[in-house]
Amino acid sequence: MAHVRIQAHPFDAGAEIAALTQGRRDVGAVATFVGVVRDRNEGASVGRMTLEHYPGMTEKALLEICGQAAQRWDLIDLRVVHRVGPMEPGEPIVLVAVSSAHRGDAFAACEFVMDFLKTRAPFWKREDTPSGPRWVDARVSDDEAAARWAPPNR
Amino acid sequence: MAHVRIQAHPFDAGAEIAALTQGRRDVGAVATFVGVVRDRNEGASVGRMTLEHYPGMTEKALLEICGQAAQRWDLIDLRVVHRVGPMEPGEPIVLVAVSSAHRGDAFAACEFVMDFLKTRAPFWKREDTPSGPRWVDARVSDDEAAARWAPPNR
Amino acid sequence: MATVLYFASLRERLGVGRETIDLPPGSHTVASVVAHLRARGGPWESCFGPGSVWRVAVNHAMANPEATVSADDEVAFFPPVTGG
Amino acid sequence: MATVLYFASLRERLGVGRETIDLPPGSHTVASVVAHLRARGGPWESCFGPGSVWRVAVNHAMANPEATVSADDEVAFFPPVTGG
Repeated sequence: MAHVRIQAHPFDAGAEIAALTQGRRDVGAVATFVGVVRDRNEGASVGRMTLEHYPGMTEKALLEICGQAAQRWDLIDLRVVHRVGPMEPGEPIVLVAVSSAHRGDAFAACEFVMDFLKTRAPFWKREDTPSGPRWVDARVSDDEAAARWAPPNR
Repeated sequence: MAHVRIQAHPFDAGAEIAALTQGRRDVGAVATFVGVVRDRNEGASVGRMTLEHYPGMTEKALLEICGQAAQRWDLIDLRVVHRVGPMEPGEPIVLVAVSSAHRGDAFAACEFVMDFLKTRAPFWKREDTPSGPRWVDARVSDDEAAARWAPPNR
Repeated sequence: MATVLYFASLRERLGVGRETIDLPPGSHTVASVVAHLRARGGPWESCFGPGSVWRVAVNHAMANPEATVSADDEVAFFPPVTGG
Repeated sequence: MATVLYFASLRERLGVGRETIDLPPGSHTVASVVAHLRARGGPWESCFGPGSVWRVAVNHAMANPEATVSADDEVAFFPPVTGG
């Protein structure tokens, strides 16, 4: 059911949302999240950033997260598009879009997928700062965001 | 801050999301909701539907809802685009897009605006069904969705 | 002369979307306007009589039956909203 | 011959992204592979020594130090993830 894509080039959020309703008459709600590169992180000024991933495992991890969301809520379809490589501040990094008959399911599943993507999908961020490039550390707040969804399932 | 628009023609969700990040470097998250016409509601098969609104008051109500969201969460910008007039199943009805530095604020505010829009903004839906047109009744579940956000403020 | 608007099913049942009504001298509330309308009988009685469900806005702000209504005010009656 | 991958800061600190290692005969776990790597000294000691923080996947599934590793398995070491 879910559609997962890793790509270097920017995505068109409107086209991804449209793909979820195209030719369908049962979708009532599409909740979408777009993550964007900020010029400031943990207090430091940030320029370009670069995302690394683990080809093969990353796609598998994203599909697993989507599968968990589909088991938990009443969904029609899910899409995850994640960019890798160099990106400038203001550019989109990730899109998660979820369609459902009802908005409550779409919102919850979209936020769930983002929270788990942040803590379970193999991506690593390197930022260019005035004092040179640095790898971004995992954030406790992201672990907490993922933890609130459930008793851990592993 | 917020941008609110009522229009008869369809909107481009991608363009609305892009408008929230255009020329900015401080946005980290955009949460978006798109409501879509379903061919089925409360068990009945539905064809075209028509939305009526109260020009002047509708815009004011939407701006007030956005203002409440902006007081409550740390937001950068909000957009609400709501269509009126006749619409077919599969067509988008409403878009709510919220930008913030962080995703938690964007998600919560987007869902809050939708829940309050459903119960506080003057729009009325008439559906064409096999047994003729009918005005859609307000739903208890929508009141419940709005009520969970707070002690009532009026 | 207050302007009174009706929307959606209320507009259809009453057969009117907008009218101006002359308020008799004295102070007025939404409740007294409703009593005035109900006295017209027919669909007005059923739309505004006991057990009827409606919402009201005065000058684009949601109001309740105790709200005051003055000449030049815009009073709107409508069913519970169903947007989005 | 297991394939071992390193990502992100771990790859940079070790100066290698992919290698194949010959596992001595017998049964192996992630922990025994880590002990083998650590014995190389230098950056290997600091990346996999006491207090080091890393995650591991075996054949694209998150694993823990007790997980078994066989020849033909793909073992990946990386820092905690920071996507999105």
